[in-house]
Amino acid sequence: MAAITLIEAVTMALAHEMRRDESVVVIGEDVGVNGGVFRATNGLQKIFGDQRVIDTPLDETMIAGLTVGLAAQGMKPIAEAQFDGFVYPMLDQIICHAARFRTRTRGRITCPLVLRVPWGGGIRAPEHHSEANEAMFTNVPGLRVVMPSSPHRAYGLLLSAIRDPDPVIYFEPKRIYRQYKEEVADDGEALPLDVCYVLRDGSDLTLVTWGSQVKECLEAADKLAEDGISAEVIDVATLRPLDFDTIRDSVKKTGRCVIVHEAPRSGGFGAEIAARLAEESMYDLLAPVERVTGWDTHIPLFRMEMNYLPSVARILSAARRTLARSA
Amino acid sequence: MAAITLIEAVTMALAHEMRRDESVVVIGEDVGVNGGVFRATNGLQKIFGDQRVIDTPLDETMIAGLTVGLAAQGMKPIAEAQFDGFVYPMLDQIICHAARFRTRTRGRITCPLVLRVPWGGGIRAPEHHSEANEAMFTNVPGLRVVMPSSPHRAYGLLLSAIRDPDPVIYFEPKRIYRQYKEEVADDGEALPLDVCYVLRDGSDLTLVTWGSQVKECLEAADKLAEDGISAEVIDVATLRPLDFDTIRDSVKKTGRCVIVHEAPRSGGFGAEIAARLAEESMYDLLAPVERVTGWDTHIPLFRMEMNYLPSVARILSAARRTLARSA
Amino acid sequence: MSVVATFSIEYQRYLDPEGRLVEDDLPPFARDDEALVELYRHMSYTRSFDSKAVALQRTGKLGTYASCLGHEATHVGVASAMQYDDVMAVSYREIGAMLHRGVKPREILMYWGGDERGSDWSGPAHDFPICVPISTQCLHAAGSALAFKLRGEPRVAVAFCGDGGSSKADFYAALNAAGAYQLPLVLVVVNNQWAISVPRSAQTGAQTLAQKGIAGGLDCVQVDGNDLIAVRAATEYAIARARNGHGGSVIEAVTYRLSDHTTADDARRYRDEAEVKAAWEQEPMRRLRSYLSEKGLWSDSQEQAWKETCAKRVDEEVNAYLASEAPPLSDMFDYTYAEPPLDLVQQRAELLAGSKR
Amino acid sequence: MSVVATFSIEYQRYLDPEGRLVEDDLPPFARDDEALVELYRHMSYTRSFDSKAVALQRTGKLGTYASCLGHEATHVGVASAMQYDDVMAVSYREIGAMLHRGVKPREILMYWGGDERGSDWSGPAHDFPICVPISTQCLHAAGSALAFKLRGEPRVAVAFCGDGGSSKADFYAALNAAGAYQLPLVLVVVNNQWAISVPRSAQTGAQTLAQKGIAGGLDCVQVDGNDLIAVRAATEYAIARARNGHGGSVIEAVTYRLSDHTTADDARRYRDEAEVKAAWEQEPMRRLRSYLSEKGLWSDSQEQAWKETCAKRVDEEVNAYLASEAPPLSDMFDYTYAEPPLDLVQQRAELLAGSKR
Ligand SMILES: Cc1ncc(C[n+]2csc(CCOP(=O)(O)OP(=O)(O)O)c2C)c(N)n1
Ligand SMILES: Cc1ncc(C[n+]2csc(CCOP(=O)(O)OP(=O)(O)O)c2C)c(N)n1
Ligand SMILES: [Mg+2]
Ligand SMILES: [Mg+2]
Repeated sequence: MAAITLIEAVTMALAHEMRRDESVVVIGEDVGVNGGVFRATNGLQKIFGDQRVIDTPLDETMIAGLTVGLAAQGMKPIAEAQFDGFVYPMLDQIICHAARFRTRTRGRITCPLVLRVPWGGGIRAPEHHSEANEAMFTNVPGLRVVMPSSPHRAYGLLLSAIRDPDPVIYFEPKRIYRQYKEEVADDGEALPLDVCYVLRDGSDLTLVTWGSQVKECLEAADKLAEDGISAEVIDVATLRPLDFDTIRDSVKKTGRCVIVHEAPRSGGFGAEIAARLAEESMYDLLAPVERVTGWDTHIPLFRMEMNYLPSVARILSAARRTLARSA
Repeated sequence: MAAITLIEAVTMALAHEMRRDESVVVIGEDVGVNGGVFRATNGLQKIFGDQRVIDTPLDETMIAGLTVGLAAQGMKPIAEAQFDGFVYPMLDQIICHAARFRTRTRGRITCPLVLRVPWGGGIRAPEHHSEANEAMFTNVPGLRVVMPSSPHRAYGLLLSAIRDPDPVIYFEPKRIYRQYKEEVADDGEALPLDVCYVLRDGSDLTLVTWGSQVKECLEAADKLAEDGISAEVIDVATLRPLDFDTIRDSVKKTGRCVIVHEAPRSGGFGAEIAARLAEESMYDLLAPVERVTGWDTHIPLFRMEMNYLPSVARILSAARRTLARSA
Repeated sequence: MSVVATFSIEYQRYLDPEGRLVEDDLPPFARDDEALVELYRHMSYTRSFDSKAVALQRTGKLGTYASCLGHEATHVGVASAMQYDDVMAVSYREIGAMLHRGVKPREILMYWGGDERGSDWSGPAHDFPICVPISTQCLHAAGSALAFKLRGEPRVAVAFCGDGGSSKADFYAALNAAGAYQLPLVLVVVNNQWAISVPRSAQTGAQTLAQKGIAGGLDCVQVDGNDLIAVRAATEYAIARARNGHGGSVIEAVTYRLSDHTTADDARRYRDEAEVKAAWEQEPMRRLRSYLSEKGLWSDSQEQAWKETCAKRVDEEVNAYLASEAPPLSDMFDYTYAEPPLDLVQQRAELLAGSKR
Repeated sequence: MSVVATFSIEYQRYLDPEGRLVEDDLPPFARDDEALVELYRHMSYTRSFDSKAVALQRTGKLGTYASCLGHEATHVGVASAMQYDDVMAVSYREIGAMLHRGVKPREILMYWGGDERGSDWSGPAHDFPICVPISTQCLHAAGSALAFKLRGEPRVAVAFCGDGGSSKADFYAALNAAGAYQLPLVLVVVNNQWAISVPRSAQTGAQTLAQKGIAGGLDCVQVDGNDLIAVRAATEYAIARARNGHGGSVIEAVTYRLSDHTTADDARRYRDEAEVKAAWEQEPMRRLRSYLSEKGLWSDSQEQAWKETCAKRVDEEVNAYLASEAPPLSDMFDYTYAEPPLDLVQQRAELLAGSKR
């Protein structure tokens, strides 16, 4: 068992499923010889050939539509959007068709595809390469929206996503693609979708987040612990459908919640979690909910991007504000 | 001053601005001779000619991109998406460009366009003609997202949208296009964007909604009044940027809030309002927030659609549930 | 300065509007008298059904419906050139093609009657359902064709789109994919001259819609879409070519939308009655009937009898449609995912409880 | 069966790789010696700047950068055929064209250095900024051309996209719009053989990229993109045609991406060194220099002196770039809308307060 990065875990999961199930194909721009611009599909074409790892012409509408067609005819396509910012031309096919074929045909035609989307900021990339646009998908019925935050979860959740009979949008937080290594066994053990992962138990405060902000939240929790404050950290992992039970249980215990995400605040997915708290946890809350998010602006070019992204400092001040409030 | 329907108010506002400002052009599928499939642009081509009222080839990507180009070069284009369900191919140009040119160029190039989108269900239309997809836009910085709910507001808000120096997504609730008439003066008086409209004062409960559900909420308020319950009804009108102050003030007074919208619940824009309440109104809330929304499924074909849409009955039971809860 | 590439677009027609043969090399299928009569019967059945569907809408028994009046030769010509295992991807108008593939009229009515169960049909399970977002089905067909190619299956995917649809991103993407991957894909552009109120001339500056295929290196042809023999022949050729690994084609079938766009449209707002009248002279039923009569393969009494048969069959189907019970409310939840997640289970319970109150 | 449309694609070249004239009918601009030398100087300046930018990235002083090595003839040829009032819409690679339009190197560096202020540039205020989402700029140019047409302005819009970009929905949409509305639009497809790792051959089944214009009824031509004279001549022709109301064109400029895709790419992963070496034989600087030298218009010492001038100018620009102060944090909020709405005002205050702590 080797220690691998998150992106290596993605590659490992792809290879595992391609071996296991020959209907699995990988499709996207530069996924072949080049192994993807991030190397997520590195080496796969060598092993599985160009009939399983398929470069496409440069058109995201085409990638999405071909993928829908492949899935509808019994293949298990895993499409790659090269970057978050290039996913928009795919939305029509994903929303109107991938997410709907099952209900439209009462199950006659289904669309078991995975769309992998390298996601988020913090890597000093050019414009359109740093978007946190998960909210484009979280209001769409029929989709699963998944985001791992560790090599282990990247592997296990991607296996599940591929095996899932419905379309899954699989966001990969590129800022932590290579941030650290972790031992991950290539044992084909899938991790459950549709559940939140409690990464750290705590009793004073709940930090709820996903993707690359998981690391900032864990760091913030460490800092809080130095002051004797015990923060629970929850990785949402599947945004749609949301496992609110885990969050509710945590807040029942802690009475305080800070939600952290990269996307702009207004209309971001953090709102859904805060909304559920307002609906179902009001009597448990000892202080108002806080959101620490990207500002309601576009993520700026990289000279300023770190001033845009949530940071440990901003999480800490929100946490302290929350802790200072009384019910 | 004639009594006119909501869609006639749209037409009147379009004509008014086209007379006032010759850079205003209308562009879309079937907007010309046919006057739009809903007749929103009825007669405009006759008055203003085919250089001001422009039919397009059938490609929404094209319509969006042309519109962005027109706006960037000093025109004031008003594009029509024929139906809500056909707006997805426009998202790329809207999100990547319309919403960003100002910030990208530090104000050198701007994009003052309006995208009119006939919106929502309840008219027994075919598939893809009944979507409530405002959440595709409400997490996008740089956009305004506006939805009128009466002939008077349709006229005044559309004038403002056209005059606004930034891109505006203008959703038109087609279910109430012709639901009733109202006297509207063609006086060029714009109504403010970025503010909520309080349509009915109340003290026991706040109903927050937008679009065609405004009517259901007002009816529910009438019903509640029969029982001596005083419901305040707020039409959000501009979803982004949100005027939360008006909602907060109302809830400060009433202590109870039911949010009503057609879109699926999870990740819908109602979540943002509930989230703001959880952040800023916790100490004012006497009962948990409730959302009455479309289910987390696609809106079904019309044989079942009325079971999908919120109804006066569902609003009433949420209101009563809320009223029965104690702080 | 040198010329590096040249292209030409052919126009194919066998029967003129009067039903006279204008080409000698009749394709084999058209030399099989019984088969040709059978195709005529299909066209006639399509028209029977179509006019009934319009009537149902007029009396409030159907939702908005898109008539296929005038498209019978194109629909039957294409569908009859396909094998069962091939995949068909339609827009909303290819009623004749769907019927030919075995979809039941009651199912088509259910769909337009606002009931998803209509798409869980008796036609081939692998065919795509009616597709409303214009031309998106072209990419489903391209993806299907890619699946066939990857699996080495000798199958072909056929997609229809309109003249309007030939402007759409997804159409170009499909033809580009077909060329890039050498896919067994046939794109049939049903040029019926109108996209709602937008005439063909406003849709593009291209002289023909067939030539759009040149952009992807495909085989391109324009056919008289009112001539069953031409449509079927061109489709047979394109399908054989595709099945044999020689790649994709664009077939432009030139026809005319004799009806309003849908029952929600009034075409008199934007087009001349004279144009429609002229188009009736070109319509596909009459010319094939003349040809068959001339050859002694079809008589007035056969026509009469067949029309009655059609009417009876259609009536049976309509009755079955009208008798269909509303689907259970739970259907709304139960096909969103393979297994409804917790939230949907709760919402389903909420709706069912509310509806019982 | 009759032929209803025919098309052909011409290939244009004046200078062969050795700088020998292969056509006699030299266009007027190329007979103006001083002007031709000036164009060469522009190309040379472009290359100077480009190599410096790559070096800056290598030393961590610039973000990812997309080199235009080998594209100088195409960039300068197109840009120099434009008038100031025309509108240019670039992708990210047309550095040579931007410089020719008056954008300062320091501004280009600012952009790639992660600073939006680089796009508030000294070039024409109406030109479009660098555009990352592939080919979306083609539609901005088409929309601009539509604005010119509606306002009756004698202006032309010119968009660049790549061979990869010619597969994109927006490219087809732009050419379709150009044909449908007869727009003053010139689409320049810079076919540099690669779209990151995807070779031209995998991008489409079309023999030429120029022929894609046939899908929209446009004028189409393929030119040697390494031949300044051919590019400029073809662009002049297309622009004049557009300006005179005769509609749009597609120009495929065949060249080669001599660099990696960007500084974040390593092209050795996917392409042969031999291919790159062969492409160097075709590159645009050498052939124009040979031609000018041969005609006695350019000498080694002039070359030397000009290179030094370029280096000095570029250094000044680099210094100005490196000396630029960070933009105020409030900039992030102040250009989102014309007036920041309340929420943004609050968030701006929050950030500014936090950054002071
Ligand atoms: C993406 C999209 N945009 C708009 C529409 C609305 N619409 C339905 S049919 C139609 C015209 C289609 O014309 P054409 O492609 O020629 O097909 P026809 O109806 O003539 O068969 C339009 C604009 C749609 N269904 N999908
Ligand atoms: C919509 C979109 N998808 C993907 C990308 C990522 N990407 C950047 S450049 C590039 C290849 C472009 O190739 P080509 O059009 O030939 O232009 P070149 O880089 O060769 O100049 C890709 C895939 C992008 N910028 N935009
Ligand atoms: Mg048509
Ligand atoms: Mg290229």
